[in-house]
Amino acid sequence: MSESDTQTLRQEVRTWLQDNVPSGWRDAMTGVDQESFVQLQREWFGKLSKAGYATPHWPEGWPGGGRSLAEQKVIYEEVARADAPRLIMYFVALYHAACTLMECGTEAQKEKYLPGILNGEIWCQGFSEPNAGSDLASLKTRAERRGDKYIINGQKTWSTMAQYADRCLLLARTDSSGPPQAGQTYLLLDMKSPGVTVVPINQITGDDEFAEIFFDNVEVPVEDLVGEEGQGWAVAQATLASERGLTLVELSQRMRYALPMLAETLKERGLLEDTALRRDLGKVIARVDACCALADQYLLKRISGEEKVGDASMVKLCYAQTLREYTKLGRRISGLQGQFDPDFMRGATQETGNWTLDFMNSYNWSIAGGSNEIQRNIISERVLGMPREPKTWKL
Amino acid sequence: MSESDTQTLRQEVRTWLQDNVPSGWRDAMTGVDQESFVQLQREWFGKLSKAGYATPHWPEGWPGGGRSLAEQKVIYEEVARADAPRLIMYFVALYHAACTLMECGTEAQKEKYLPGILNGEIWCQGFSEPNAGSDLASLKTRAERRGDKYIINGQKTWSTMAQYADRCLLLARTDSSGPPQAGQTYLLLDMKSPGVTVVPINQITGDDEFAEIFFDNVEVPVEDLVGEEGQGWAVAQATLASERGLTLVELSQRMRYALPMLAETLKERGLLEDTALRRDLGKVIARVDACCALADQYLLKRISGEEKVGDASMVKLCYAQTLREYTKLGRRISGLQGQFDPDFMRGATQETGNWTLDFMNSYNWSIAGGSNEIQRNIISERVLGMPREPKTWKL
Amino acid sequence: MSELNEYLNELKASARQVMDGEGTAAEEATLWPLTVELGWLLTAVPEELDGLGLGVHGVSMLHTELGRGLAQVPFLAATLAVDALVQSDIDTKAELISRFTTGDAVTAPLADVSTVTLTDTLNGKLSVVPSADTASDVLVCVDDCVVLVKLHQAGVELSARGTWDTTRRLFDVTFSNVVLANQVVLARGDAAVAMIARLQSLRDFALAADCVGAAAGLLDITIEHLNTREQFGRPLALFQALKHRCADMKTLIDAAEALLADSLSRITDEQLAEIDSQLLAKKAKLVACSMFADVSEEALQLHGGIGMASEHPCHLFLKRSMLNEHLGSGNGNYELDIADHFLAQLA
Amino acid sequence: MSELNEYLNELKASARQVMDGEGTAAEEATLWPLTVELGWLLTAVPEELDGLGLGVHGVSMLHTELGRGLAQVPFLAATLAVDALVQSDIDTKAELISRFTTGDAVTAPLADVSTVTLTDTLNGKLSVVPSADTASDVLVCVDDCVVLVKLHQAGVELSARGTWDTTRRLFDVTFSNVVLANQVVLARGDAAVAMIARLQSLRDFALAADCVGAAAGLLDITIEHLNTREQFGRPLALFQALKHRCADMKTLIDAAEALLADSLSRITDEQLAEIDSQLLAKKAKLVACSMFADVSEEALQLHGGIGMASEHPCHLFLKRSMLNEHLGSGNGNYELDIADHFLAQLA
Repeated sequence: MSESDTQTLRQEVRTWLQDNVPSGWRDAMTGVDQESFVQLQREWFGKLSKAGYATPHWPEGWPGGGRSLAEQKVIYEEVARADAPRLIMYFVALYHAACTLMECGTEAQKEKYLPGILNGEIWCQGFSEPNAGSDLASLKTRAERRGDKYIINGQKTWSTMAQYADRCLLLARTDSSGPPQAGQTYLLLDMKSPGVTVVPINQITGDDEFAEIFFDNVEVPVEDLVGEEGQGWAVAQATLASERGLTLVELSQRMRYALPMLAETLKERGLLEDTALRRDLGKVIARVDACCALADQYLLKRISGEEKVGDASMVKLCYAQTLREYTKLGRRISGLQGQFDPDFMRGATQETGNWTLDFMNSYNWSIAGGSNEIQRNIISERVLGMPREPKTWKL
Repeated sequence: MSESDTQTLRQEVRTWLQDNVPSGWRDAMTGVDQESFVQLQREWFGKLSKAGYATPHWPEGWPGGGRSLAEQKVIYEEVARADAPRLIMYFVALYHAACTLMECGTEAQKEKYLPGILNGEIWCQGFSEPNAGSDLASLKTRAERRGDKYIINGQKTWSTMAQYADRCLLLARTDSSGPPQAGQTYLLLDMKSPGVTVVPINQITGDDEFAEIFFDNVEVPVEDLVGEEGQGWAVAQATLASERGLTLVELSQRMRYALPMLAETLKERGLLEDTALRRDLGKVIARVDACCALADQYLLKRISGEEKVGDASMVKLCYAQTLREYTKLGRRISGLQGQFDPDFMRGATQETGNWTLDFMNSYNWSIAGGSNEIQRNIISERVLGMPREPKTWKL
Repeated sequence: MSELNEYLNELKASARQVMDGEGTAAEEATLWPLTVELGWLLTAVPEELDGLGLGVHGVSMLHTELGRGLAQVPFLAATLAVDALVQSDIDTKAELISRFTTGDAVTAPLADVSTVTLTDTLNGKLSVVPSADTASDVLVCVDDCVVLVKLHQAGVELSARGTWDTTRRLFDVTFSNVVLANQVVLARGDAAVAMIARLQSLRDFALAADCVGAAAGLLDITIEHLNTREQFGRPLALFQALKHRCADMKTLIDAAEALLADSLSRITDEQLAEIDSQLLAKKAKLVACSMFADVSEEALQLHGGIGMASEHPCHLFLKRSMLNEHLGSGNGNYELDIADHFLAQLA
Repeated sequence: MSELNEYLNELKASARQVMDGEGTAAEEATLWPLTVELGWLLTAVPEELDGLGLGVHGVSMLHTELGRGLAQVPFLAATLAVDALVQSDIDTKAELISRFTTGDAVTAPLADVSTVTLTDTLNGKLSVVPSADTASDVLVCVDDCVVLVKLHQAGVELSARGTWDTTRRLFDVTFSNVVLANQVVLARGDAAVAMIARLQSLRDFALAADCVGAAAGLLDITIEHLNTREQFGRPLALFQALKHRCADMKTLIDAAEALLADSLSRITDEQLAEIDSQLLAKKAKLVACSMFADVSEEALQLHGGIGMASEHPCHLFLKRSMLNEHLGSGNGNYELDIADHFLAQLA
């Protein structure tokens, strides 16, 4: 795509966002219950979807689809710039579910599920388990084949908005005899099936954006198997790769566009003359720019096919560390005042201006989706070529 | 010892130091050669020794000896307070050699060597080896018994002032068949023996306080064996424990007494109004106090027999980290100016006011004598009871 | 001295036993009556006033143990108010001390952010006052006057302030023309200035102790988690990168603890109002607060996902560490105070 | 654009080959003639002036590779002076550019600490001038005037300044009544102000590149050391605590490198004097300098004892990182500039 095409798209998206981002949504989402938040998500999805900006990554032929990665990047950047709400509730459906289906689903599955996603069906991800953490290979939820059905038993956790989900991307074990990554099977599960129980996780911020899902003899028809039985691990990699890079580009940009909030907090607290805090602000501004540059560069490498193993890990680690520092500075500037008002704002990503909240939310990025520690393992082993962790050992 | 006895001793030592510390020794030791430094060390040892303050840890009956650990602490504190030169060149003789002999030596060995130490004989330590680092158990220098002699071949490194040493505390391997700690033997070696070559190590600061020692068929008579053959590891532990705590009390105190130098640098650079640097100064002052408190507490535990495994590691790690932060602040305050004048001051411990030099010297404490990493292993395993590093493993 | 030490160790042991029995973040409704019943409020009260006479050392032990368990009790506020009574010269002193150590609760603000002004009447706002709704009186310090003010009287209004740290219940107390003559004035002039300085030292030492105890408790929980939880077929505690971070945490905690103990050993109770004592208290609080913040930030990361769930106590420590930093006054102010005092002494 | 990129990559590859051939910290006497011979000084000179026309991108590649090898050549100072000539309108421009890119050496100060004043004569001290003893001329910027001054003339005195960073040889140049009319004035007034701003941007980008290259080179050496060296019967590289620290170093380096590349991609050579470019350059330098300092501090620790011996190049990186931080101006000043510019834009 030429420079001028990008500029045209950018201008078009920018104008649309100016006219359509719900005004005052931040205030409206502070201290409200989950239902109001869900309402906002539905409305915002409807608008974005109708405009074609919810599905730029879908193939040509689908509404809004056929956009290049470079164009998708433009849309993400503009969404961040316009401070639009994040589509938290639809993200799994639009990216993880859709891309998995496009890449690994049968024609029948695509026909059955993709239109529903366009119409606002909500999907959740059933990968993480209570004792697996970043060690996805060790998962224990079982799927037992009985005739033309799989019977699911087990538990998933940290599933985003699972309490509102219609369907679930489920990774379950059909075979325990081989190495841990083998024997996993990828299924599409109807959340309304008997035997599914969802329990929201009360988070330390007061939010309950995540949930646990319990499966008690839940039936999944074999036609909802994605890929081959026992090949679920490979399918899950496709799921996880579906938005790789785009999210971090968006989040890094949001961090940059929220920098004025830090300045606002400095001003409110009458600390604009504090040399030390101003220097810290300067440091954070430069760090945020570096993080944005790294995320951009990563996406450009993806676009040009030059991505290497471990590149994504560096972007994620850099973002998690920068966000920590950034929100911590906000917290420091807020002083005692920042320790009051535990009201939280829903769906505002990491920068709400309630810096204590934002600081705590920054752990979502250093822990989930492969903790900083896991990223450091990957970087040291795959990028720097240092030896892997021993497979077996004796104390 | 009662509070008032301590006070009396403290006053006595303080007065003596006021009268005897060579005035202007810091300036005199800047940019000079090693010989001038050796001269100062000799003179200062002579004075201290005559006054009895060089050997407070020796048993009753020896000149200056018979002091309790509490009294030794007072002497160390006062030496730090008076900013007296450190007895770098005599430290191994007075502590490591003397205490090893007192604890593990034969009567004949004590008679042969202790008077020499009192008269200013210089000893060095031959423990570290080029490829052993903090892994003392893996050392390779060999001692082969032939008749009434041991024949030494191999190499030692990072031996303090070995180029001036009369004798060496040598740890060498007499047996390679068992586990690495077994088969080590502790010998007293005459540095004038044929086959000994000393090569000073040119350090990154320009100093050459350390040296490598090469042994080429050097003979050591069997009467200079300390302890049993093959039991050298245990004897070495006694050597290393001889000054444990006292050095860190002294060094922490020296850090505290040198704090005015940081203020001086701030003033010289016209930065007294810089809020950020003043805050950093406040932080460092408090950190230094905490480090002193931890070192003091450790020595008190030793005195009362409550020392636990790993306590010393925490003191060393805390000191190394605090010293790094401290000298780094000095370096930051010094600005561009601190990057000029690579002249170094000899024997002034870590605080010379040339903060770039001091910063680099701070690595002596985070690397030598068990690196920070080794201390963290010890603390996590021995203090916190976390599992040890695996003994064997498979990639 | 060694008798006192033994006594202090007994106190510490019994406090730890109580806190262990009640569990982390035991609720105020359970723990406060127990605190009163066990006579902990009498710890620093001199023996001639029917207290234990264990001074700041004794109270510090208790603060450490209460911190370790994240006790939800306004113990610090009450001890400050009781100490002010002990230092005062008023006639009703014995009676009031008895009342506030065995029955009614008294409270006091924990941060230097009051906007209260005093003429013949009190006006303005006192912030960061713990458990004001269950207390009968509050201690108010204004410039050179220290007053005990009834909370249930005309012109006094309470409003609860929501805080992230749910182990404290904080209130704003607003005064509108509260007549001074109807309150109990504990000190005026120089005596009040000294009393306020003393209370600040006590408060800072107490907060330092709270941080030290809490951080030590949190490290225990963290190690326990790492020893138990497995990833990639082995306990997390086997991963050297995590072990090293725990070693750093332990060293930070022990250094802060040593500084607190050392500072307390350098002063007597009578010297608490002196500038040197104030500086020692500020250093102890600064080091302990920075340490507790570092430790609780690391601990949350080391806990992984489970630490992000409110059912796990990990976040309570983090939130307490964040609030502690701003009680008294923030780290930045203390750093400046320490540096400026140091520079002034040199000049 | 892609043709340019290919050209740049070739330049980078050839520079790396040369630097690898010469080895870390290759000496000035060997490397400088080679630098001149290879025409590196012509990299940013426009084609119409017989240069390569590769602009700031091209020079940045070279600075990165020279940094990686800790090259002991005054390349940066010379490129700054040559750039000033390119920007100037003087008659002898082509001749001077040719002279300074193929024969005589020209130098320029690398830090904002000059005390030179200018009336009809030049007076005062120019500090941090690299290799002034082997140069024939030096570039002097004073307020709104940029002058090329001969080093071998009456009233000009050189004095060598010992530095910890032995990969640079720095001098003070003192002027006593050096008559301006006898020097080559390159710009005056607004043109000079713009030229000085441009030179500052160039300098800051170059230093950022130097840091990025050097840190990457140092990390390579460090990984090599960890892979080779054994302790407790296994290579150090197997210890997770060390692996994690290397991963952090790598991430810091790549972020600084990305910021530099991104900043350069946002501006054209013609915009270098603009305030936005200056800010981009300051950010790139600040991030790269902090990164290089962190990386070289960690690297020394990870090298252990051998890193403390001067025969090993580890310390040369540390010393270069310390000096780099103070070239241009120190981190603290850049942090303030960035923040203040940001706050001003909001206001």
